[in-house]
Amino acid sequence: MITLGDILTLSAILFALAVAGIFLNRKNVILLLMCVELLLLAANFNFIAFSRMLGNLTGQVFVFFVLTVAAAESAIGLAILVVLFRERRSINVEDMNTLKG
Amino acid sequence: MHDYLLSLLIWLPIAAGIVVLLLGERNIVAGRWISLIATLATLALCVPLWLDFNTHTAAYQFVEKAAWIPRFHAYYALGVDGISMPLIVLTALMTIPVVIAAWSVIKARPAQYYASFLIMEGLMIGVFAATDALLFYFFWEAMLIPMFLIIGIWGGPRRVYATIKFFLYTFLGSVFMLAALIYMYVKCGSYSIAAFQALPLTLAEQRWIFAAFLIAFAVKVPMWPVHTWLPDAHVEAPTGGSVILAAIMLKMGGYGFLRFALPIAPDACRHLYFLIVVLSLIAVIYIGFVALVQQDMKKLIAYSSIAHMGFVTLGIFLVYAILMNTGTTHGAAMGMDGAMVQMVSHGLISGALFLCVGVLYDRMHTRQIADYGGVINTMPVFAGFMVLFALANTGLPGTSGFVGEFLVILASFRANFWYSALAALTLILAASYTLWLVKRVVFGPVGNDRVAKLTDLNGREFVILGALAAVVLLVGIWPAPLLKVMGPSIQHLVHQAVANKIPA
Amino acid sequence: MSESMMTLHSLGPAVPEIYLAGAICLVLLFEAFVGVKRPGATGTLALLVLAVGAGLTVAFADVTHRVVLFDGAYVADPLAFVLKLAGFLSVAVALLYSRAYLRNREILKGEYYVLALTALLGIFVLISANSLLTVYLGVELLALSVYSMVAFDRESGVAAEAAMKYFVLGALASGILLYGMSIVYGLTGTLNLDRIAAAVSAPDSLGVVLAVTFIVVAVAFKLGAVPFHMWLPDVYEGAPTSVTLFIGTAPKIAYFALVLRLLAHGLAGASVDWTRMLMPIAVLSLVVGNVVAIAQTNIKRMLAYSTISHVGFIVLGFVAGTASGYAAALYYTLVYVLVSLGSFGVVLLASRKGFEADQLSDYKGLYRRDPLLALAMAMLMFSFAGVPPFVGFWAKLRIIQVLWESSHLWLVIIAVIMSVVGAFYYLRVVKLMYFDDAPQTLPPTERSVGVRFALGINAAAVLVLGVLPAPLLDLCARVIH
Amino acid sequence: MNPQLLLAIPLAPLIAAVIAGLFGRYIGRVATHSITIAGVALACGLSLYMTWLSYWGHVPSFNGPVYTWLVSDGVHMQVGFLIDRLTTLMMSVVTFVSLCVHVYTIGYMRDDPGYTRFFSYISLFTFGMLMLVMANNFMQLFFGWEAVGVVSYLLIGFWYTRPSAIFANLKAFLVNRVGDLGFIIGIAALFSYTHSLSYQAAFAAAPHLAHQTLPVFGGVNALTLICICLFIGAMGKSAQVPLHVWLPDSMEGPTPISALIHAATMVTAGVYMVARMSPLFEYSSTALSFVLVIGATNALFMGILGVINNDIKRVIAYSTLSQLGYMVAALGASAYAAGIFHLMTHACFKALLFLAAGSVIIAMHHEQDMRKMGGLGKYMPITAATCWIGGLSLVAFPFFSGYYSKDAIIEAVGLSHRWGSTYAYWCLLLGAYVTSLYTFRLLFMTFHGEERFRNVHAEHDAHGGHGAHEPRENSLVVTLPLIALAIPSVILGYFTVGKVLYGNYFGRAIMVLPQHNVLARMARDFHGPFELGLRGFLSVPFALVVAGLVTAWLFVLKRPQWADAAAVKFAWLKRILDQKYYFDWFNERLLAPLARGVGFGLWKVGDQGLIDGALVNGTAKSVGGIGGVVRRVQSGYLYSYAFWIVIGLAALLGWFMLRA
Repeated sequence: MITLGDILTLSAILFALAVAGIFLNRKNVILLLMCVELLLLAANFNFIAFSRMLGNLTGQVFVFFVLTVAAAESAIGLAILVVLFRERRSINVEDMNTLKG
Repeated sequence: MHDYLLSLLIWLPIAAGIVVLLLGERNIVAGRWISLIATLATLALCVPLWLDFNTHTAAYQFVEKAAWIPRFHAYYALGVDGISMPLIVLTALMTIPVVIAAWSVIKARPAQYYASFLIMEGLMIGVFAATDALLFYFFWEAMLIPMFLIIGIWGGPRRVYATIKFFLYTFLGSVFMLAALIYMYVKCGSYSIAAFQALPLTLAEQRWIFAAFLIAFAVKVPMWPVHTWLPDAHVEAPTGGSVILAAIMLKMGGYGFLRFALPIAPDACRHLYFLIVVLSLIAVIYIGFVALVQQDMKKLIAYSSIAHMGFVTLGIFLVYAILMNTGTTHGAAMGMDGAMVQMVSHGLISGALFLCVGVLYDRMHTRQIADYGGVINTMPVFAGFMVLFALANTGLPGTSGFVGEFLVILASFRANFWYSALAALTLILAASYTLWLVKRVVFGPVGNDRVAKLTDLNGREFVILGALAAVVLLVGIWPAPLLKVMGPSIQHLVHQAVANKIPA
Repeated sequence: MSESMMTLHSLGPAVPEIYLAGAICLVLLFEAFVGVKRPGATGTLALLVLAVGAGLTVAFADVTHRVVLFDGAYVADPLAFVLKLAGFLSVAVALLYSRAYLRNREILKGEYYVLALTALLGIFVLISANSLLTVYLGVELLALSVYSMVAFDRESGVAAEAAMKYFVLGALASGILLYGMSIVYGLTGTLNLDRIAAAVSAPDSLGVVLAVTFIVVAVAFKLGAVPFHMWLPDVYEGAPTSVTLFIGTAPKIAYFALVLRLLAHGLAGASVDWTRMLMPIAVLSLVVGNVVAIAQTNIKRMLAYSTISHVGFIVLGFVAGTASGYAAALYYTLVYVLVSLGSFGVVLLASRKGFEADQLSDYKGLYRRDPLLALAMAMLMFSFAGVPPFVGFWAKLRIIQVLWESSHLWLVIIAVIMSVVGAFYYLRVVKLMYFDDAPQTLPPTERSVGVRFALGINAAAVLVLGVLPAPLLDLCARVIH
Repeated sequence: MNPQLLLAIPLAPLIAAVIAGLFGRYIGRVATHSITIAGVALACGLSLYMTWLSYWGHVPSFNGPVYTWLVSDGVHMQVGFLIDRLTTLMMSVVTFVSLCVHVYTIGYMRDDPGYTRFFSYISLFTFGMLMLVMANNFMQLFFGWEAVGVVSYLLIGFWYTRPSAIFANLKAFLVNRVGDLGFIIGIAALFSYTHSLSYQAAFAAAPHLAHQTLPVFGGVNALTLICICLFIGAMGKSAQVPLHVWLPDSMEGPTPISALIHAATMVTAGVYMVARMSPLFEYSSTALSFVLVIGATNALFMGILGVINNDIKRVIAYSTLSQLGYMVAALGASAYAAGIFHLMTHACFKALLFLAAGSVIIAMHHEQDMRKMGGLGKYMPITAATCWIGGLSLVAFPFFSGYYSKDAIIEAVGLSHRWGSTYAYWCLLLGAYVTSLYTFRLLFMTFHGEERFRNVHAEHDAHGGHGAHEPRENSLVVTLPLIALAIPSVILGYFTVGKVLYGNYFGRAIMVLPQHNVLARMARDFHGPFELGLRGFLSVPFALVVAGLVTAWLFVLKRPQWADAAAVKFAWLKRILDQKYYFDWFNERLLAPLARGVGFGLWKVGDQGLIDGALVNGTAKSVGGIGGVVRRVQSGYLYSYAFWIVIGLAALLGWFMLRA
C-alpha cells in the first residue's frame, strides 16, 4: 500500500535530483532543461498526492496548468538555446561565462 | 509682511538662482546683476528681521506654519529666536562678498556658479529658520548638493577627492541624525523641534540620540578628529566656496548642538560633556600646532578655523562643566554667549581672510606661502586689510575676534582652571601661526618679480574688504546689541540644557 | 455577493486584463499586416493601447473596496488599481524611451511590443492574484515573456547567454515556488489565498516552515535579493538596454504584489517565520549590493547592483511586517521604478548605433555634450542616493521609520551606513559627468524632442515629488490596510 | 570733572590717528603732522590741567562708565574711566612724552616715505595708552594692554623691508602674548570670584580672596595665583626676565618709538598696572616677594648687558630694562609710590636719552655703533649737554630727578623685611654701580675722546659716501624736545618728591598695609628735598656711582686697551654676556623648532597618517577592496549561481527546521 508519505518522499527525491542536476551538470544545457522539467514534475507529484488525500480536484487542475506552462517554458528554453548556439557555436555550460563579476 | 518674511528670505535667493540658471551663460551680465541685487535684497530683508525682533522673549518669532506632510505631522514651519536670527543675518551678509568677488574672476560657467550660491543661500537660511525637524533636515542635506558641485566644478587640482570626501563625511554624519529624528518622531508623533525638546527620554535613549547628533554636528563643526575633510575642501574650493564653507556651514554644527543636542538630550550631554570639552581643547591646541607648519595659506586658515570652532563647542558645553564644578549654572550663559559671538565673528573673519587669499590667488594663481613675500610693497592697501583681519583672527580686543574668546575663557574658569588655561593658549598659538603667515606673505622685501608686478586692490575688492572690516570692528567695539538679541534665548537654553528629561 | 454568480457588469474590475488580452491579439494582427511594412507603427499602436488601457482602468477598475471575482481566484482592490496604473505608465514610458534604441539596432519589431504587453498582462494577473494558481500563472506569463525579450537581439551573444542563465535559474525558482505552493495546498487543501490565510495560523509547525521557506526563496529570487540575486547583474548587463530598462521597472511592481499577496496576505499567519527569514536576506542585499556596485565599471551592471541594494530596502519594509511597513515598501517600489525609468532612459538616450554607452567612462564630460541629459542623470543619481530634495530621500525615510516602529535598531544602523556607502558610486557618476573631461570625442546623444521631453518630465517628477511628497505618501498609506 | 572732557582726552589722538591713517596720503605731510600733534597737544593740555587740579586736591576722583560694552549672563561689562591722582599723573607723563616725540618725529622722519603712517601709528598708540591708564575695569585694561602691544608690533616692524625688523616685531608680539596668557587667566580667575570686571569689585573682594584656595597645583592661595598671573602679564609688557628678550630687539624700530613706547610709556604699563592693583597685591606677600626678586634680578643683570654693548640704542635699551627692574623691585617692596615716582622721572630722562641718541644717529647718518663715534661733543653741543643731563639723572646724581626716585627705591627695598629683600637690596646696590658704568661709558664713547667717525667717513667717501664730513647739530624740531625733556629731568624730582613720594600723594589710589609701609617710615626722616640731596653725597650708592664713573673713564678714555685685555681675560664671562645669558638661544634654537616639530609631527602623523590615511581613506579603500573580492563570487557559471540558490535554501531550511 502506497502511503502519502511515500509519494512525498519520492517527489522530494525527484526535486533533489533535479536541483542537483542543475548545479552538478557542467556540460550540456539540454540537460538543464530536462532537470527543469523534472523539477516541475516533482511539484506535480505533490499536488496530485495531496489532492487525492484531501479528495478535492483543485490540485489536479493545477497540475494541468503546470503541464501547459511547462510546455511553453521548454519551447522558449529551446528557442533561447538555438539563439545561443547560433552565436556561440556551443551549448556547453562551461562556455557561458562572459558575463560575470 | 512679517507673516512671510522668513519664507521670503529663503525663497527669494532660490528663485533668483533658478532665474540666473535659466538665463544661462549667454546672458551672464544680466545674471550677475540679478545675483547681486538678489543678495542685497536678501540682506535688506534682514533689516526688518533685526529691527522688529523682540529681544525680551525666547519664543520663536516671525513664525510661519503650513501643512507639508499631514500624514506624518510634518509642517513647513519657520521661526527664529535669538540663536538662529543672527546666523541668518550672517548668511545674508556673507553671500554678498561671494557674488561680488566672483564678478570678473569666475570665467567658466559663471551663471551656474552664481545660481549655486544663490540656491545655497536660500537653503542655508532655511536650515536656521526651520522649526520642524524634518524641514530642517531637508534643507540641511539639500545644501550639500550645491556645495558638492561648487567644489567639484570650480575647484582646484584635487577637487574631486576633496568634494567627494566632503560630501560623504557630512552625509555620513547627517544620516545618523536623520535616524535619531525619525526615532523621536516615532515616539512623539510629531516632527516639531519643540515637541522633541519636550519629549521625555530615558538615559539610554538619550545616549544613542546624542551619539547620532554628535556624529552629525561634530563633522560639521568640525571637531577633532573628524575635521580632516575641512582642509582639503577649503584648499580645493574656489574662493566663494571657502568663504561660505567657513563662514556659514561650520556654524551649522554649533547651531545644531544648541538647537538639538542640548535641549533634546540634556542628561546624555551631562554625562558626556567631558568628552566634548576634551575634544574642543584638543582642537584648540593640537590644531593650533598643526596650523603653525602649513605651507598653503588656505590650509592654514582652514586649520585656524577648526581651532576657533573649538572655542564654540567648548563654550556650549561649559554649562555642564560649570554645573559639575559649582552646582549652579551661574556663568553658563556667558559661555554660550561666547560661543555664539565666536560663531558670528569667526564667520566674518575667516570669510574675510579667505577673500584676502582669493585676492592674492587671482593675481598670482598660487596659494603657497613660499611664493609670496613683501606683498605690502606693491599692495599697501591690501596689506592693511590683511593685517587687520589677521590681528582679528588672533583675538585682538577691539575686533570681533576678541569678544567670543574672552567670554568663553571667563566662563571656563568657573568650570575648571585648566580649561581656561589651555583654552587661553590660543592667545599664543593663534598669534604665532597668523602673524607668522603675515610676516612671510605681507612683510619683508619684495619676494620675487611676480610679487613686484602685483597691482593693489580694485574697487570691488576694496568695497568688500572695507565693509567686512567695518563690521568686524563694530562687533568688537560694541557687541552689546548682538548679545542683547541672544540673551533671552540663551538663558532659556541654559534652563533646557540642565533640565532632567528622564521619565520618572 | 456570491462569487460564483457572474454578470457582465460584475466583470468591470477585471477590465484591464480582459482588455489587454484582446489588445495583444489586435497588436499581433496589426503587426502581421501593417507592421512588417512600416516598422515603428506597431510601437505607436502599443503606446495607444496602453493609453486606452489606462483610460479604461480608470473608468472601470477604480474600485473603492475589495472585490473578489472568478471564484475567488481574482481580486480587485484600490491597491491593484494603483499598481495597474503604475504598470501602464511605466511600460509606456519604457517603450517610449526604447524606440530610438531599437531602431538603431534594427530590432524595432512588433513582437517586441507584443512581448512587452504580454509581460504587462502577466504583471496584472499577478497584481490581482488571489489564488496560488493565478499567482503561478502571473509569474510564469511575466517570466516567459521577459526571457524572450532578453534574447530579443538575435545578433547578440551576451544577450543569449543572459537569457539562458535567466531562463534556467528562473525555471528553478518557479519550481521551488511551485513546490512550496504544493505543500501549502497540502496543508490547507485550498488554493484560495483568503482561505489559506484563514487556515494557516500555527507558525512554527514543520509543514508551514517548509512551505514558507520555499516560497520565500522563490520570492527573493524574483526580487533579486542576495543570495538569490546572481541572475540579476548578468541579465541587466547582457540584455539590450531597452530590455534592461523594462526588466528594471514594471516587473518590480508585480513582484511587490507577489510578496504582498502571497506572504503578507496568504501566509500572514506565518509572518513570524517569513519576516525572520527576510531579515538576513535584506541585510545581505544591502551590503552586497552596495559594496559590489562600487567595484563596477559597467553602468548597467552598477545599476543592477544598486537595484539589489534597493531591493534590500524594499524587503526591509516587509521585515517590519506591519501595514505601514508594506506601505513603505510600496512607496519605495514606486519611487524606485520612477527613478530607474529615468536613469536607464538616460543610458538609452546616451547610446547610439554601435555605441552602447554602457561603460562608466562613456559618461565622462557628459555635461559638455548634453547638459540636459547630465542634469537629469545627476538628479536621478542624487535621488537614488537618498539626498533631499529628491524623492529617493522620502523612500529611505519611510523605511527607517517603519524599522523604528518595529524597533529594529540594528537594521536601522545597517541601512543608514549602507546608504552612505551607496552614495559613493552615485556621486561617482555625477563626478564623471560634471568634473571630468571627455577623453575622446563621443557620438552625440539622442536628440528627438519627444523623448527628451518625457525624460525631462521624469526627472522633474523626481524633484517635485521630493519637495511635495505628501500625495504619493498618502496614496500608498491609503491603499494598504 | 565732566565725562565729555575726559572722553576728549583719548578720542582726540584717536581721531587724529584715523584721519592720518586713512587720508594721510591725500592731505599731505604737513597737514598730517599738524593734525596729529594738535590731537596729542589737546590731550596733553587737558591731562596736565587735570593733574594740576588734582595736584592741589581740588577734584575728587572720578569713576564712571562711558558705555556698556556688553551684557552677558547679567554681567555688565562697561567701558569706563577711573580718574584719580595716579591716573592723572600717568596721563600727563604719557601725553607729554608723546607730544615731545611727535614734534621730534617731524625732524627725525623727515625723508621717510612712511611719514604719515608713522604719525597715525604714534597717535593711535597714545590713544591706546590713555585707554589703558584711564580704565576702570579689566576688560578695558586688557583692551589698552593689547592695543599698545599691536601698535608697538606695527612700529617695530615699521621698516617692514628689513628682515631683522619684522623678525623683531613678531618676537615682541609673541613674547607679549605669553605674558597676556597669564594676564587673561588672572582676570578670569578674579572674575570667577567677583562676577564683575570692575576694579572696585576686585579691590573689595581682595581681603576675602586672601583666604580662598584654588584646587590647582594641590591647592594654592587664590589671591596669590591671581596676583602672580596678573604680574606675568606685567612681565611681558615691562620686559622682566624671562620675558625681557623682545625689548632689545625692539630697537629695530625708529628711535622716536624707542623713546616713546620702549622707554617712557608702554613698557611702564606693567608697573602702573601693579601699582593700580596694589589693593590686591598687598594681601599676598608671596606674590610681592616674587615681584621683588624678579625686579631686582632685572635691575642688576640686564644692566650688566648694557656694559658690553656697542650699539648706542641697545645700551639705552638695556638700561631701560634695568631701570624697569628698579621700579618693579619698588613695587615688590610695597613702595608703589616710589615705583611710580621713578616711572615718572625715568620717562623724562630716558626719553631724553633716546631722543638724544636719535639726534646723534641722525648726525651720523643712521650709524648706531658707538665705536664709530667719539668727540661729538663739540659738534653738537645741545645734544651733548642734554644727553649728559639725562645721564646724570639716570645714574641718580644728587639733586637730579633720578636721584630722588632711584635712591628712594634702594632705601625702601633695604628697609623692607619681605622674603628676598636682602638679595634684592644687594642687586640694586650693585645695579647703581653698573648703571653709572654703562652710562658714562656711553657718554664718553659718544661725545668725548678721539673722533673715530672721521676714518669711517673716509671709507664712506671712498665709495662716494654722503656729504658732511663733520656731524652737525640738528634743527630746532629735534633739539627743542631735547630741551623740553631735559628740564624735568633735572628739576621734576626736586619739586615733587616731597609731595608725591613722601606726602602720601596717591591717597586711596594706592593701598599699602601699614605693616608694609616702608615709605611712611622713610617719610619720617625726610626734611625737604635739599637736605635729602645733600645727604645723597654721603650715601653708599653715590660712592658706587663715582666708582662707576672712574672705571668708565679709565676703560674708555684713559686706557681703552684695558677693555680688550679684560675681554680676553674673562672670555667665558664675555661669551655668556654676548649670548645675553642664552635666553635668545633657548627661544630660537630650542623652543621655536620644538613647536614647529610638534606641529609637523601632529600634522603628518596624526592628521595625514592616522586620521586621514588609516581611518578615512583606509575605510574607503577597504570597502572597495571587499567589493572587488565579493564580486569574484559572481563567477559567471550557471551552476555556481544555482548552487548559491540551493545554499540559501538549505541555510534557511536548516535554520528554521532546527527552531521548529
